[in-house]
Amino acid sequence: MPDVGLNHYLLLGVMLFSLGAVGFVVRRNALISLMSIELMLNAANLVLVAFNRYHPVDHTGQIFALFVVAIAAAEAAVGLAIIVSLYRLRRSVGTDDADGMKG
Amino acid sequence: MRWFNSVTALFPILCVSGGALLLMLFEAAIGRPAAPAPGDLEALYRTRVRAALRSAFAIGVLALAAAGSAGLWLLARRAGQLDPGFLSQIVSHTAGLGGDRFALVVYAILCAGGILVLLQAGSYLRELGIDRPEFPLLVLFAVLGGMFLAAARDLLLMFIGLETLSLGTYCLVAFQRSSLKSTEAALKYFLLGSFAAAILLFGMALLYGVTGSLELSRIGKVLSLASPTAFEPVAAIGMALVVVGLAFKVSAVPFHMWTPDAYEGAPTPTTAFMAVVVKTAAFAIMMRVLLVAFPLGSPLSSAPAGWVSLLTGFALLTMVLGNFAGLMQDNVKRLLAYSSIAHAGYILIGVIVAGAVRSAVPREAERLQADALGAVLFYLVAYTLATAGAFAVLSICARDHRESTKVVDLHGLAVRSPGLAAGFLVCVLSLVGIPPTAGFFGKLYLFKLAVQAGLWPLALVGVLTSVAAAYYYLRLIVAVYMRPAETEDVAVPAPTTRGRLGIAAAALFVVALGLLPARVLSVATQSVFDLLRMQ
Amino acid sequence: MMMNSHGCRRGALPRLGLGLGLAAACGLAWAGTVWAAEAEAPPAPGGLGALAAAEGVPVVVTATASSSPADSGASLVEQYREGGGVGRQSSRTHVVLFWFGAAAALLGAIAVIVARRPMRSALGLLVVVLATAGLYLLLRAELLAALQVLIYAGAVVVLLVFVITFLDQGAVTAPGGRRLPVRVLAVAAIVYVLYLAAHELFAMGLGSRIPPAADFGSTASVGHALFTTFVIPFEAISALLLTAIVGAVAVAKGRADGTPTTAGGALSGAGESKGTPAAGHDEGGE
Amino acid sequence: MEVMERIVLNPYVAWIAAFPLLGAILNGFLLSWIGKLLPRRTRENLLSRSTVHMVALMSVGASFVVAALTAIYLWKGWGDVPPPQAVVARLWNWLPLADLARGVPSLHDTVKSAEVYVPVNLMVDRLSAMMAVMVSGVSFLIHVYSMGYMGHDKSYRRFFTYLNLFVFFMLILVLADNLVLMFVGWEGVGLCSYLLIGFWFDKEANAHAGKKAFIVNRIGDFGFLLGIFFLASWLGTVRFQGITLPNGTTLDGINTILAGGGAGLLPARTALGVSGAFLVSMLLFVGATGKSAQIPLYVWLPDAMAGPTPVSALIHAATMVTAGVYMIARLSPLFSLSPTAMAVVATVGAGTALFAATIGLTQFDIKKVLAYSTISQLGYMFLAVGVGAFSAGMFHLFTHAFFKACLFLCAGAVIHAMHERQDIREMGGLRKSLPVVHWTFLASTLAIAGFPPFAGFFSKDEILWTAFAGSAITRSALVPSWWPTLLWAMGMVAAACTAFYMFRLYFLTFWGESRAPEEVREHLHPPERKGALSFLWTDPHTPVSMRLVLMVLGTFAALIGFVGMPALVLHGLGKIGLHVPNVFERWLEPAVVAFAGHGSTAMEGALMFASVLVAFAGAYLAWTFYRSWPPQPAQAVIAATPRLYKLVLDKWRIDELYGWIIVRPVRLVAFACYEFVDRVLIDTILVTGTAYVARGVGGLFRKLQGGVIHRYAAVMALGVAGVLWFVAQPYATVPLLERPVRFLRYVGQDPRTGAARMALVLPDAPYVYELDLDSDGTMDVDVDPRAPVYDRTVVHGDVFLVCLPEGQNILTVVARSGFNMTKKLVLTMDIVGPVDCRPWTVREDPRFSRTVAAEAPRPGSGQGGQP
Repeated sequence: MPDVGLNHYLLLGVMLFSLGAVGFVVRRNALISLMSIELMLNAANLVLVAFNRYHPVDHTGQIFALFVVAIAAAEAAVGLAIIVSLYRLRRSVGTDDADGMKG
Repeated sequence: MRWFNSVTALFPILCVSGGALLLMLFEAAIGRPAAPAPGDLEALYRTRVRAALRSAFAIGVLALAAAGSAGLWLLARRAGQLDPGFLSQIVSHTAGLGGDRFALVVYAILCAGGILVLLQAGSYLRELGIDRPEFPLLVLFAVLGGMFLAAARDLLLMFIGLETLSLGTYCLVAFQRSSLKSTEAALKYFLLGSFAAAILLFGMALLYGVTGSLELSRIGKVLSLASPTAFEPVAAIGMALVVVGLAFKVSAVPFHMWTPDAYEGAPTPTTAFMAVVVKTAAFAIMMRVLLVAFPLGSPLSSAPAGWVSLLTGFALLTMVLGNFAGLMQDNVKRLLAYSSIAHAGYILIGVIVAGAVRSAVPREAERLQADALGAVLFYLVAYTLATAGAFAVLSICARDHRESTKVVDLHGLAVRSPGLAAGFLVCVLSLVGIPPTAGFFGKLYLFKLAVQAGLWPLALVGVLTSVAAAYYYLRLIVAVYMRPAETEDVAVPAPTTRGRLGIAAAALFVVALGLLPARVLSVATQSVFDLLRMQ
Repeated sequence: MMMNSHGCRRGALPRLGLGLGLAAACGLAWAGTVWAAEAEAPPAPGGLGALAAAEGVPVVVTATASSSPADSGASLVEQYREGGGVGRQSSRTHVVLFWFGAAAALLGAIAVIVARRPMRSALGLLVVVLATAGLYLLLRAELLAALQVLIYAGAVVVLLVFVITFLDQGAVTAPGGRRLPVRVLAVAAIVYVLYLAAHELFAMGLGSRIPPAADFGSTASVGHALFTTFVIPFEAISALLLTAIVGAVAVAKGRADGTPTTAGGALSGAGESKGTPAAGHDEGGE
Repeated sequence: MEVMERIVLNPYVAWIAAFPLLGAILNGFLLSWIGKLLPRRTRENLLSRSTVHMVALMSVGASFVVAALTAIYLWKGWGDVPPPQAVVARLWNWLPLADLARGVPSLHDTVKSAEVYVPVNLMVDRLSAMMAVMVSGVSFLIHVYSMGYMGHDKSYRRFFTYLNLFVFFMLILVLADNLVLMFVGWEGVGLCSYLLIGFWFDKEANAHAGKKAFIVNRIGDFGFLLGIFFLASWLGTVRFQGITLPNGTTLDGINTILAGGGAGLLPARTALGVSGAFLVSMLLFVGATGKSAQIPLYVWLPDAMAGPTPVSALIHAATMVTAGVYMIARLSPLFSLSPTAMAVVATVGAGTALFAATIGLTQFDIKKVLAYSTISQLGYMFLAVGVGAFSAGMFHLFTHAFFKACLFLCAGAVIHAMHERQDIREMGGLRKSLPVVHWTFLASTLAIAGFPPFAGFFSKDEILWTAFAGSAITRSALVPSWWPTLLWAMGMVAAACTAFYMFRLYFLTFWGESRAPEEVREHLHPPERKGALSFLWTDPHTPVSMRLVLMVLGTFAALIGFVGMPALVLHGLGKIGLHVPNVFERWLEPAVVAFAGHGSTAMEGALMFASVLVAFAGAYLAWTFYRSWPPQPAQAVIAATPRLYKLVLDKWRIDELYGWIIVRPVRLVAFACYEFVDRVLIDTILVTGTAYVARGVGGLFRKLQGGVIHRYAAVMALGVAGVLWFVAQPYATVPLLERPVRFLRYVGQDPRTGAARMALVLPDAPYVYELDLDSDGTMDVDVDPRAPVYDRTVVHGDVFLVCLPEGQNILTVVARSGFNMTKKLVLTMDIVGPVDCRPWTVREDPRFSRTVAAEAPRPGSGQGGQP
């Protein structure tokens, strides 16, 4: 059984990140876009923690990840508030419908 | 004593955060008054007085913070002309925050921007019926985020600051929640902004992985070590992702797409806030990150694929697109959005020059860098004043639940309200770059430095596109001064004292900076040394 | 790719992914806890590598060739031999758990982006969150793993689910759409990015050259760091949370400023965006 | 330096510029602010029209008085004080341009010293004194005139505010002691002119014209700014004149440096292949063409006639448009350094003079004719400064200001009387109803056409003479010796055209029968005659303020030329005992480079005669063509006087001949010039075309901005991908062969076998390695049992110890990337020189600019053999 090392974690992080980005670009539901972003933040966190295991002299990476978790929660709250507000006005969370301004 | 010094150095930040908390507590304690009944003038009066007091309090807090920054700046200079570490030494060793003079200057710009936004917000919010207590509060919080950003010495605090600023701004954009436009703009800004933030974060994670540290100076040291690192490609990718995240915030092409929509949809004072505070803070941190973490001579700055060439591409695209796309707009907010994109392009020139300086003598190189970054700071000041002033006029023109942001709405403003028109004229002239306004010197210095650093293509494109830009700014002047009002029922704006004050201050400072740019420029240049010598 | 599967039973993959992922994530969380309790055997102390890492220099070649050749060469080798193996040999448990967690996370992520119902996406996100928490345990980040479960799974996902139900978002939104070329291009670009990044990342080395301290990642040590070194960011983030709270209230609180009211249930189907042909099909498949 | 010691520092000259600014501020807002604090009656008094024009007039008048006094001071001194070379007001240190200054230490270090600043200094030397007196004087007259002309306009206050502001900026332009401050004035007058062109903003055309003026000027400014940058970076200063401060510091100036032998500071050859002097001169000249309406940037001036007529008179005839000429005269030492640049200036000037004159032949709008004549006269001025006759150019500028202002103001009076009609085909016969206007117009026409002894005669004649004799430009190798003659010929033809079209204008407007529409004509009755000169005060069609101004200007137009009489005339006067100097030339002598021409007095006399002849011929032709309307000889005359018939018929034949041979082609050319060059080429292609391209590009960007979030996200993603590709691509393309070499280290000889021991550090990122140490084609794992090769892969930071056998110097490394994402790459390294125990030298890799590679010295070439 091959070893598992830092690079495996990193690769997983990159894949999760890319999946999130793909989801963000492809999906047209604001909620799912939001979740894709959460996915990307999670991927970044995984990379941070993996790197911290690689530089174990302090806990910088883990703590950064900790903060990111909090920030992601805050971001989700604000994002959901905006989505709810939009839904109230238009009864839709489809992002394609939000094209009132252009040019 | 040490405690005292720490508090002293943190004064501007403490002032703004304390002010925000007080305001919040006060609002929470007082509770929300019932909406005044239609005929109840007394209640209406009370609501308005409260709104005015709120806004005055927030303005006072920001003014105090700005004054504190100025005082600290003088203190720091007295402590040692060029001692970069003065303030950072007296701040405790805890991670992240450094109150060097560069940060102090940015604090002052941010506070000034916040003040100008609050000054113009009063009548706008009232006319649109959204005068809720959260507005000044969110402005304070967002400015606080910007201040963190300006002072951040590591990636963690930078990210927190950026998110505080962004979250505050998203909510300010969505503030007019009964308006579909406002909410849509907020959704766009939020989703794309969070996307950019995620990209930024991933870049930070990679940088952390390569260097094992979040501290900017440490990253810079590790990356400049003589021995090549296998991580160099990874570091380059991390750097690129960080640059992308910041480019989004300063709305550089091709990450500018949100700008026109968000600017158009947002309530006008918020638009001003985005143009002024967000951009300034983003540029401040961009300068710090790029020049501290990837300093002159590090392989990621001036290598073929370093940030200098990356930003050069951005700047060229940004100047061209920002200036040309503005030609077709008939919504003034959109037009100013493109203007803000274009100005981001000009400001990028300064950052690029600071990274592309070539000189055999280190001291000489540092001096040129300081000149370049000083010019950027000066440009930011000039831009802040002029843009806030221009938006203030738009804010004040809002009437009866309707904002007036079409070019047509400005027709005949010179007749309806000569004072406003004159203020608008001065601000727009500064944006065009006509002497003797501050904008002229901003451009003069940036282009001159570009020529000096041998980056004449940038200067050439800059000068040529600013000629093109003159055309669309001119449309604004034509609308204000050379067209009669389309319809008779256009209401004559009756600016509040606060609004008047804001415009007058912006216009006066724009002219004053044009007549006496030396002092401000010298302050900016001196402050930048702190950044360049950041350890 | 997922776009080609129009007309097939599109629900199958996400459902399968969800199921497997959930199982994997739970298993991982359990096994990870057990494993983390045992902890890795402390590896041999590092030589030059440790020094280099302590310096924050990831690359360990620091000796210059200009110093006495024979000696430095020999010592160099010795040092590498000593420090080199650390972190490379991972226990079999670690390996198994990693693949388990990775699979779960990937499946969950795929579920997030292909599921047509936001609710399923949310479940997918939950899987990712749990799996990531398990991986954190493998990486000896105990506190973070716990908080990940608490905050992410317990707050964010729950909030999402709450909003989804609140907004009546059972409705379907299909991926893809009219402007497929642009998106395909964008996806291709992102996949290219993935390729590039993975390409650069993969050979970055297999593990740390210096051993983590015994209490690495423990709640106590992380907490200590949080309240000493990182106290300013810790204070700063409270401002961020306050901003978010105030802002969310300002944006989402009931309509006090004369919003044109919309009839409550009149537009119940309005959540569907651009009803796609597959929509009805999926409903039937439920 | 001796020259510098005669500069007097005294801030009072700042008042020359400050008075108009004060007037603008008072009228602009201060008075209305104060008014708000006053009771209603007082307020109305305060804000009445008379206050407005009193403020405006007094401010400009005061400025004129100060300027005139200063000029006298410069001429005669003050009491016992000898006249200084210049009076300088040092106001404040303005903007630091430290690093622009050569050899000046860091801005940061010397932030307090004056040298690093561009100062706000106003300098009155003879050149600028002349301009200041002229500007403030003419402006004052035009202010007076505007009282009548704009008397009924609803925006009276706004008009005078702009006018005062304009005068302020013009004076800044004129008095600036450095290029940057001059640029401020330069932009400022542009701005004011733009505001004034669009003054009556209810007309669409006005706004358009204003816009055009603005944009075209911006194009010129671009050259001007670049010129400033270059000049400043080479000479280290932007001041015109050196100055010695009271503390003894001497500051350099451009002219001082160049006159003091500092021409070597300008590079003889720049990157563009031309000399520095030429480059800078040309860039500055681009600015001048924009401001002074020369080919190809003249297009804005005719359109600018849309503004009120006093504005046209002030800005587009007398003051602002001459800024380019002034600037070149100001920097005459610089321009003198490059004969080629001078030749370009002169040629463009002559070309413009001729070109605009031909267009003038065909215009029917009274102001358009004058506009083209302005362009043409400006061309003369550039011709003069181009051939090195700076003083002649300035002289023409000076006289032109008076007669052209007079012409425009007359045109204004005519338009006023014609109820805002400007087409000369509708005029005619106005000499009876507008006698004052008629006489002053005639005087100015004679002046511009070059009839002796009117002002224009002296100045234009001097220009033509200097063009003919102009040796300055033939110093350039590129300019043939006959070039000055050609320029002179162009000037002569233009002079003929000028005389023709000006008299055409004069005859069509003032002679013949009135062709005005009925409703206008009934107002146009001649004034009552109560005495010989009673029309001077009884003219009902022109307000008295306008009449007065016209008379003053008409007198000047007739007489001002005597201050600069040509040498020939002076010589003649000397013969009869009147020793009069050429006042003008002597006045400017210390300020500009003197003209270095050659030619005899006889030649001068001949040329003068020729030019007079040409003027008369043009006027005569105009007389035959246009004295009546329609411009054909009346049949009645022919029938009634058969004796004259033949003569008239002959004249007719000449006319027809002329018509066929000259007029047609000329009209054709003029038409082509106007229609094609002006309207099609410049208006359509340059101006509209640019706008179209800009709009097209803008529209494209708009399309991209479709409003859909996901498209934005897609663009962002593409951007990210592009950025990453950009960043990663250099690493991907660095050949593998070169990269691992960076990590090869020679670590000494194997003590047992004597073989070379190599430490291989193969940390390069995306690859794993296998080694073939003995080059037998199979991948070895252990060549030396002591080499710690772990599990067959080598990764980041790992070290190989390789002992190569004697004579063995080839090492094959197979690099595989993870996940087999790239193909296998075979790396063959030549590691020559293991036997030699010297440490490897370190080579700088230019691509990464740091110490990256180790290279072995090659002890013997025999080592490099094949395995």
